[in-house]
Amino acid sequence: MENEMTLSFAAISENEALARMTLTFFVAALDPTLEEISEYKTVISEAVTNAIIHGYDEDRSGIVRVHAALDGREVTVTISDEGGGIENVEEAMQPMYTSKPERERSGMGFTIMESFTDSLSVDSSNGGGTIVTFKKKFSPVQETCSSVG
Amino acid sequence: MENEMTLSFAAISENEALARMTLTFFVAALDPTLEEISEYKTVISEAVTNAIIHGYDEDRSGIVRVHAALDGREVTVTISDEGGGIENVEEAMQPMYTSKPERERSGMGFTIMESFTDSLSVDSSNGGGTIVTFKKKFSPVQETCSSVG
Amino acid sequence: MNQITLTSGGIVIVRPAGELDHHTADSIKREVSRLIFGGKAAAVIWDLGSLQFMDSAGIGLILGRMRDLGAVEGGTVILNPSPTMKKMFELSGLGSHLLEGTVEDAIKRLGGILHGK
Amino acid sequence: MNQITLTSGGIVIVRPAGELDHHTADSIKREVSRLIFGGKAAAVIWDLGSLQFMDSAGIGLILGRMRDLGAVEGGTVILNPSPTMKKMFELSGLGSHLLEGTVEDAIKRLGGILHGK
Ligand SMILES: Nc1ncnc2c1ncn2[C@@H]1O[C@H](COP(=O)(O)OP(=O)(O)O)[C@@H](O)[C@H]1O
Ligand SMILES: Nc1ncnc2c1ncn2[C@@H]1O[C@H](COP(=O)(O)OP(=O)(O)O)[C@@H](O)[C@H]1O
Repeated sequence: MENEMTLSFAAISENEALARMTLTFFVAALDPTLEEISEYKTVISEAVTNAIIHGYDEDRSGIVRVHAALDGREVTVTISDEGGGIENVEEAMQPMYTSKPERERSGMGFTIMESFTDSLSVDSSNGGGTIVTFKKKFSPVQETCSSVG
Repeated sequence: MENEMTLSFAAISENEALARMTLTFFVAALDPTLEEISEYKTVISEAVTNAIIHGYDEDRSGIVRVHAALDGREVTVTISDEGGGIENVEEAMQPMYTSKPERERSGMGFTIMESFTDSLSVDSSNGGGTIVTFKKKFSPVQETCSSVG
Repeated sequence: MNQITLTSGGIVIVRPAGELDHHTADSIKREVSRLIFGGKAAAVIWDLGSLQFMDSAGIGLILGRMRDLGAVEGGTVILNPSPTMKKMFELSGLGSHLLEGTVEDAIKRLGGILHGK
Repeated sequence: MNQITLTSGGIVIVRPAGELDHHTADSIKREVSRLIFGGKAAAVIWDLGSLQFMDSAGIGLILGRMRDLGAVEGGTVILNPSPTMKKMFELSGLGSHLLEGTVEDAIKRLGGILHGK
């Protein structure tokens, strides 16, 4: 199966659910397991939320862009913003590191994203926006009516 | 309420449902009536299907783009493609006119779109792609617990 | 899932489910046409009561099967469409085929037509 | 809808519903913090059995309330998270607060902790 889509939207927190739902529907034809889909959804949510609150400081004129491409049972997703960017990507990716503890961010976003994807890359520079790309492969569909002994 | 989004996707018929669902979710916060939402969904479906089958002749390398903007309780939606375009827009908009009777098209798409929107405009030229823009205003939310008597 | 059944009286009852669009209309078309051209069916009841969404692909589908039925004028009943679908059928000149009621009501109406010819 | 109740024993039981993200965490935060700072609550049970989705905003929410509880070490139980949520809690060092069981089981566990202090 091959397919491709892009969703872009204003940087407001209401749109986090829009992004999760659209990107989930996009892979639904692959019939992923419940756990695969919920991990995938979580990764989208983390990256989109980061773009909104860290990238744009919730300035609603900012635009978040999510691109997804299906190739067989693998999806490649890119979440990008043209916001403030990250000065030190290595530090930002440490578990528990957050620049917004006052907003009750846990600093676990990147750690969770890494754990729920097959690969993750972060491209960012101070003032130059941020591009997060991940790949996730969904397991082959199980036969539901296989004849048993 | 102000919000804005764009969805673009490969011109394959599987994505008709993706477009309907995403654009429906986008206006859900306005709490439209069942009938308003189903009319709105129908218009999106007509325009997106036209872009896929008439604009691109189902060539999956074509990209369909849907932009939506909310202003108060009015949504403005633009569906565009860079496909073959329409030679005679006036003729195309006649009820029952279709250039693909062999695909069981009824020729009722534009008539339905006009009937279900507050305004509709079609901008197209032979070979230059097609842009359909419509506006739809959702009625004010009804009080559900108004005291009677 | 879509349900398509053929009564002993030669009536196809189609109960589409979910969303009926250009993408999903094709499989229904194939099945119903097969029954009509196999000489088994002289009328179609479209029971839309559990259909969640339909666009003009549904109109094309029904008009196409009316053409397949050919001579049998009136051999089509459209049962329990939503208000939005109803508007679309009326715009398309199919208002006289609409019926609110049960499948039995629809069969009764068709009975008159089929036997009267 | 989210349900937040306070038992006579000073335990807040939070049953978030739907999707818990950065957008929806705030109202739960305000309500639970109010109960803790009002001196009414010494422990929180997060009953996640009917939560459909949670991202790291849920981790931040729970860690924040653990800070609010302050001295009361251990006054937090996370009940019946989905497998995906469980992985997230374990990554975040909250594994020892997880419990599969009923609200009564959670109250029993907290009873030992609250009375033992
Ligand atoms: N899109 C982004 N734009 C700017 N900074 C970001 C972005 N994404 C992440 N960051 C930075 O990386 C840090 C760590 O991110 P993350 O691990 O998701 O934790 P959290 O979001 O809880 O702070 C953030 O606190 C922020 O400083
Ligand atoms: N996006 C488009 N690109 C090219 N041609 C189009 C497009 N949309 C509509 N048309 C033309 O207008 C005609 C009428 O459209 P419509 O009323 O929706 O009916 P139908 O889709 O059933 O043919 C189509 O048959 C086609 O020739």
